[in-house]
Amino acid sequence: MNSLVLLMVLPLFAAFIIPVVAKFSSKLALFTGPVVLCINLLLIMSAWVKVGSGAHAIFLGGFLPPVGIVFYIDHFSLLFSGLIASMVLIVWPWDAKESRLYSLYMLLSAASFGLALSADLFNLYVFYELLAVATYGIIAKQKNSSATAASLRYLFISSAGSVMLLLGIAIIYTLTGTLNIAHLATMTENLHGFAGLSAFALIAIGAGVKAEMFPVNSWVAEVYGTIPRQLSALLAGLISKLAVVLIIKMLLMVFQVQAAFDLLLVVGMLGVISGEMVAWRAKDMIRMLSFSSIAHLGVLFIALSIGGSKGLWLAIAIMLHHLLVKGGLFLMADRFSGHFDKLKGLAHHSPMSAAVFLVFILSLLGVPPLPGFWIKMALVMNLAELGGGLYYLAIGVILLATIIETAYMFNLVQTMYLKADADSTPLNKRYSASYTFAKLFALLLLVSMVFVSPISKRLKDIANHSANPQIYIHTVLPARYLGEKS
Amino acid sequence: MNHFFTVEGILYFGAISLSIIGLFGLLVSKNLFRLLLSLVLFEAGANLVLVLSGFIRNGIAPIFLDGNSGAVMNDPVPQALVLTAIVIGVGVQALALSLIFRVKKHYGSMDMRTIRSKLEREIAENAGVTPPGSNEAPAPVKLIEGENS
Amino acid sequence: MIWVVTVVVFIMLAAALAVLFLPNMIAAVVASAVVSLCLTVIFAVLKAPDVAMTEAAIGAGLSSLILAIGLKRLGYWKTDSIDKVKAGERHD
Amino acid sequence: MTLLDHLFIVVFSCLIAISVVRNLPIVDKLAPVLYGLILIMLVRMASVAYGGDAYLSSFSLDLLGFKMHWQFTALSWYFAIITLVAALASAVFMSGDWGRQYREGGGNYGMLQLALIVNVFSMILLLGSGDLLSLFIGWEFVSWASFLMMVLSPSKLAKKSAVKYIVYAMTGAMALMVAIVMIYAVNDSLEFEQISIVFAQMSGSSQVALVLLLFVAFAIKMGLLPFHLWQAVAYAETPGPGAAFLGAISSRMGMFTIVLVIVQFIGLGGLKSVGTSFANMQTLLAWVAALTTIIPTYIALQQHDAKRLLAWHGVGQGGYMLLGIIMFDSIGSAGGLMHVLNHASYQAALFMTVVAVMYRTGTSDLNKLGGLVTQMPLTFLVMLIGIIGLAGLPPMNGFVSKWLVYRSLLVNGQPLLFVAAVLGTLGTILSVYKLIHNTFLGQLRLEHQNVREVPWSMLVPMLGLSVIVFITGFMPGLILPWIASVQESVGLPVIAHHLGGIEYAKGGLDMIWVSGILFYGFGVGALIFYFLGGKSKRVHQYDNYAGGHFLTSDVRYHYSNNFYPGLMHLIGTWYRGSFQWLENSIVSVMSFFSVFFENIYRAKQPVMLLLIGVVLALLALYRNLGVGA
Amino acid sequence: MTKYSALLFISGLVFLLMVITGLLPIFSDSHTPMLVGKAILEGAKDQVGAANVVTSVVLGYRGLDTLGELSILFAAASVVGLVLTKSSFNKAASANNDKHDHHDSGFVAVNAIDLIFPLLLVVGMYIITHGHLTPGGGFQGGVVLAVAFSMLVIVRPRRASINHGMVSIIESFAGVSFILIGVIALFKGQSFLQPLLSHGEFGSLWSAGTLPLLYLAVGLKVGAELAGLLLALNSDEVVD
Repeated sequence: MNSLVLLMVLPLFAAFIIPVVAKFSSKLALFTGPVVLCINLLLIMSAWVKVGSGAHAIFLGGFLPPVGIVFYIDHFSLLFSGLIASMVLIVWPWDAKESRLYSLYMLLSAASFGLALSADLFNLYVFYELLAVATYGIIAKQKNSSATAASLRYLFISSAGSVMLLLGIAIIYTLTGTLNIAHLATMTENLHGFAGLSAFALIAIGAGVKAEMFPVNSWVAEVYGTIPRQLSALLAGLISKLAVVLIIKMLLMVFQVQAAFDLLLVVGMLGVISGEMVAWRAKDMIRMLSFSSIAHLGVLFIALSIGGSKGLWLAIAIMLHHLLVKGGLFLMADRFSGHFDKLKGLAHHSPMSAAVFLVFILSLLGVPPLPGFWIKMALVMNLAELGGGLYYLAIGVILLATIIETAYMFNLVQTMYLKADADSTPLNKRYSASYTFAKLFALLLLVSMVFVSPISKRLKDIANHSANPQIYIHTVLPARYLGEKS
Repeated sequence: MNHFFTVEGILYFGAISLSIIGLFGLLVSKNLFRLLLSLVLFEAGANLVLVLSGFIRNGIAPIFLDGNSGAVMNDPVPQALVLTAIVIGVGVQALALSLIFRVKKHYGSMDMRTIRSKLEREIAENAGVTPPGSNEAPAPVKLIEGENS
Repeated sequence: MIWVVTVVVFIMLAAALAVLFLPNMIAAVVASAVVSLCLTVIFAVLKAPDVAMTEAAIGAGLSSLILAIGLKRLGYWKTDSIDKVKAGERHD
Repeated sequence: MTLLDHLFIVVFSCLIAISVVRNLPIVDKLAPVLYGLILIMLVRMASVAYGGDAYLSSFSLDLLGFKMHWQFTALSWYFAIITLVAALASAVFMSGDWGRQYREGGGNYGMLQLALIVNVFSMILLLGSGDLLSLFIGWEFVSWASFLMMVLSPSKLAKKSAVKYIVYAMTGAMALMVAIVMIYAVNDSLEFEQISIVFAQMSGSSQVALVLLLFVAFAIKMGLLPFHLWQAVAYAETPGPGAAFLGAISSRMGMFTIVLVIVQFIGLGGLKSVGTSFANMQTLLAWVAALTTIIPTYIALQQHDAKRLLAWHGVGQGGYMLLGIIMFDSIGSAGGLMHVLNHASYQAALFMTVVAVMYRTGTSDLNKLGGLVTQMPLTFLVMLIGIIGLAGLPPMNGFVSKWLVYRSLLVNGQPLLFVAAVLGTLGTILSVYKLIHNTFLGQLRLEHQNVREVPWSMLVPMLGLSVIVFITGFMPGLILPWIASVQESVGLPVIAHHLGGIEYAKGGLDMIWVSGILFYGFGVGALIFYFLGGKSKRVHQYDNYAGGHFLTSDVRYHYSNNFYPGLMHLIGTWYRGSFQWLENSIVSVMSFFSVFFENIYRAKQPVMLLLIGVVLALLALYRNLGVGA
Repeated sequence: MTKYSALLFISGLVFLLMVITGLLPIFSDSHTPMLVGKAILEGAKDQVGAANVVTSVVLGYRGLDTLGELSILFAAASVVGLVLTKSSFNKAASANNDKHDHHDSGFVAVNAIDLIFPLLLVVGMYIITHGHLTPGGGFQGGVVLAVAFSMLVIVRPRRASINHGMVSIIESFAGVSFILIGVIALFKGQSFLQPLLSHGEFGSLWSAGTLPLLYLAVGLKVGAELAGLLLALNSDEVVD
């Protein structure tokens, strides 16, 4: 089991040797990354079976917690690891000529694995920063210089967010004297005061920069507007979720209090409304998708604000759904960029792609029997069970957002099914691998529609298990800390 | 109040002020280079806060030397963390600087606002639409184009 | 001891403000190096010699070196004040 | 396996079958057969419409902790049989020549067939719903199925109106969702019975909210008053038989749910308990219904496109149905329910005649038609029967249901509503006259000299529907047992009926007598005419004069442009664009907020947003928690 | 306008941070709980065996953070290289063949650098190798090394003696060896980055097991990374 640390170490190793390998054979350097990711996938699968319904902790350096760094392995973290490996494989830069870019992708995946697995607050910060730096690099490396400018602007706000995150960590450390999340979970009463919750707010908003949280997501449109669509699929589909995973870990293990939930609820609602409103005015696909993505991350925060295992399973479901749908849409957008008017008649040029597009959109809107519907239904019902003004408001916001979303999405669909003008041929008609993957995503979506019940049951199990601080604490901490209350 | 005018009180004050000055710089500076300097200050302040979290009055440096076996040591963990944070900071700083070089070369300007509007225009051009907020932008897309009824 | 700390803190804050408001970029970079040096002193006072060394080497040394390279490359390597710099390259 | 399971299986197999063969020629033969098959399945379940027990599905689904099951009551059966007859008629109508022309015109015939069966499937699913969740799913299915049909037409306007429709439909669906959530939140159950239980427990304001939300949801589908803007254009732009089908039954699903949810489970007591004694929910709904009969009818009067005129009437007639059912007495609700069937029959027939005219002449513009009676006499006959039904005149079925509604309004002491309903009927008569006059009467246009009667594949469903219009008008007792079962199953007072009509303490109705007298009168008139000499002279259509001038064939003596100018002038200012204004103002408000948020996202200094976010979050926490030790 | 609203919110933040600070334990009772810190101070001698506890933490208890940090530096250096040079495949060795006319810095600078270069090297290596005993270690020493080498190039751009290929091989080698040292423990059935080898005599140069080796790797890595970074920043090959 200890070898699971290789999930994170192997990509790092690959990242370090790729520049040297590239001096001998650029082909070999190109293939190093995918090979490593495939090995990781195998590792994840075997670990998935081995972990079973339990959980496992890896004590790095052999130091027992809380003094050392711990990797916490359960199905939740393995699920994310699997997604990371697959997603990076999907968007691997096959046509890039730069070996250092491969390194950056490997660093990105290593950081992502670390974020998924680590159970140490500062370690999470380090991986968060590594993720950030790799992301800046990948964005900045795009051919157009506007990507560099977008990356720079992203860097400023994201670094400021990281400093907030660091301040939050400092406050938590000052209050408790530990960084291990399981250890923190045993002394929540220290942290549920104003200072502790402020630390949570700082962490949530700091990490929220990457998670496209409401007030700090102005980078989204700029960055997604300048980078290739596959990369947008990666950022919107996965990287944003990893920042959310950081927030989830803090929220579920340490900050299960109403004030924290309310905070997430409010930013979630604002994100939903603002995202949908702006997407409604968008006139090109990428901008529309960017803001729609913001809105859906908002829905995710609303789901998290339910708290406990219910909130977590909904959040996982939303993340997976959003990964498939938004990832798929961004991958599709590779072919259909540009002003909406240029998409006129697309359905006649390529009925298949229009159909795939439609499947994504319908699921996004929550049309039964697609998975999106069940998620929305479960979310709304859970919010209703909680009751209370803010939660009812959240229901209203989600449903209102659906209406707005219908309006703009179907304006686009309508355009696609219009008769084409004689001279308008959709852009980028060439075949692309990302389109194939988009079709695959759509297929997955349809398959999951059939298996909605078993999948949701599985997710609920995972969430029940992962959202339980007691399991977490007992897995991670040695016995002598268990009874200890600060 | 009696706690404030102590070493740690003063230092917390200094750390928060340093962060705030950095943040203020991030808010009001237009020049990219100065934004970078402000970011450095902001990070430095946070680092100081982190080190302070391990501070003990009358503690000694966490190094085992022959003479100090009995004394109380400062918490070594925050120091290690700050070590990491400082190095991360300098990496990001160098990265930002290299991006600034390229941005300067491309846009010929160091003004964040100029760059933002140029960037916005470029994005819009790439997408084939008019930039948001521009005067020549057509009226917003109607939600529903109803006809006369 | 407390007076030393107070003085250092205030020097640091003054230098930080100078970073923001000095029109000349070289001076700003120097001011930021001063901030780092003050931090080094503070870290030493806090009994964190490792951090102090790191701050001295990285904050005051390397970082300033990097910024200096930046100054050179960005064309700020001049002693003129803001008045003489062409419009379009205003510093603030 | 109950009969209901069989029905679902059959319908689903038909869906699969048609989707497989939809692009093959055989679909023309197969589709009517399949609808016939489904109809037979329904007939096998007919016992439910004669007082039998409701059918329950033997399977249920448990998804994410929500249980779903299905049931088929008299109410479901009643709506289902209407749906299937309409679908069968449309399928027969579109198979053969119409379909060929549609294909040649570039239409996607296979998709049209598919859309039809998808609509039927989703409606059966909705009608069979046994709890709130299956209701919601069926509801969404129906919305999207209608959208599928609307969007088939290649015209840009059709697509625009379809999008408009789907936005409205989503609004309705979301309102329904909120209502369901409100119900679910109380007892964590989605059974229908919960509605009444929860409603009784709720506070007054929640009751108002719940009823309003449910009403908004259903009213949008049915096109009741503030939400009527989407319907007419969308239906009118749907390809021929699709329009007939949708116009006949689709929006009546709103009626179904109103009966199912509001009438059955909230009930008169519930509605009356909400609001003040002066204006309770019943009054509100009644007035909405009354206004719905008037305003869309007068908008219809203004139309110069035959399909759109009919579609606007479809909106208006919905008002009668609601007006009847909201009275909650035996004759009123019977009238309202019966009007569903009646309206479906003549509306489908009328749409088909218009489509038939379009098939031959290529236009449905009332200003470009006229004098077709000689060329298409059977179509004319169908339209004649249809408009008599629509106008609510004896001996057609529209008369029966409207009579019941009027009667109920008078008996319940609602003279103002009665006047409103009569006003609506007046507008209907005026506009259907415009329809038949401009299409079939007057002068034949030169370009239509060679127009012939439509082929039998199109005539048969039209004639069949007109036979239904007549028979159910002549002998309403044929369907009144169904109505009675429906009333019984939803807990309304049951109407006493016989073959010719109803028995009612304050004056019954026997359509056999009414029709007999009517025909007797006609017979006497004819006899007198012939006995008095029977002088009539057959002249050519152009052999006419007006105002002492002989007219040549290129000058038209009957005018169609600007029909009823005086009336239009009189009433035009009352309704012009006022609801459109509402819609536009919603869009403007949205735009305002949209620009506002866009400007936030375009912040010059994003770090400022970070700072504001942090400060506000911390302040909120500070206020929330204080600085307790 | 921006300034005033910034001031407004900034003052709000100042207030809130002051309140938070006031709530910290250091202002109410004596000091922070320091749970982990105490445990480390008690166990560091036996578990890791380095006299400098901070080094124990950096390389032992929190070795993974250090690895992450190295990766960040590596990433930053890669990005700087990517952004500022044409292609890392064939341009690696030709960073100095500039079209621009590069002057040597003045006599004083050149000779001073020549003079202190060996000194800096020695100091750097000393700091690195004594990281586990005294303050300082791989990072600080690495920085000194990096500055030493890059000064050499910066003052004499035309006769630069640093080979980019060499730099990248050193950085790869150092990073890889850090990981390998960690992975060896894994192969021995222990945990990643577990300290190996005997602790040796406490307080002597050859103590603390693999820690000095790790610090050496860190030092080399940091030195190579930063040298590469400085050189890339200083090279004039900005291309679009």
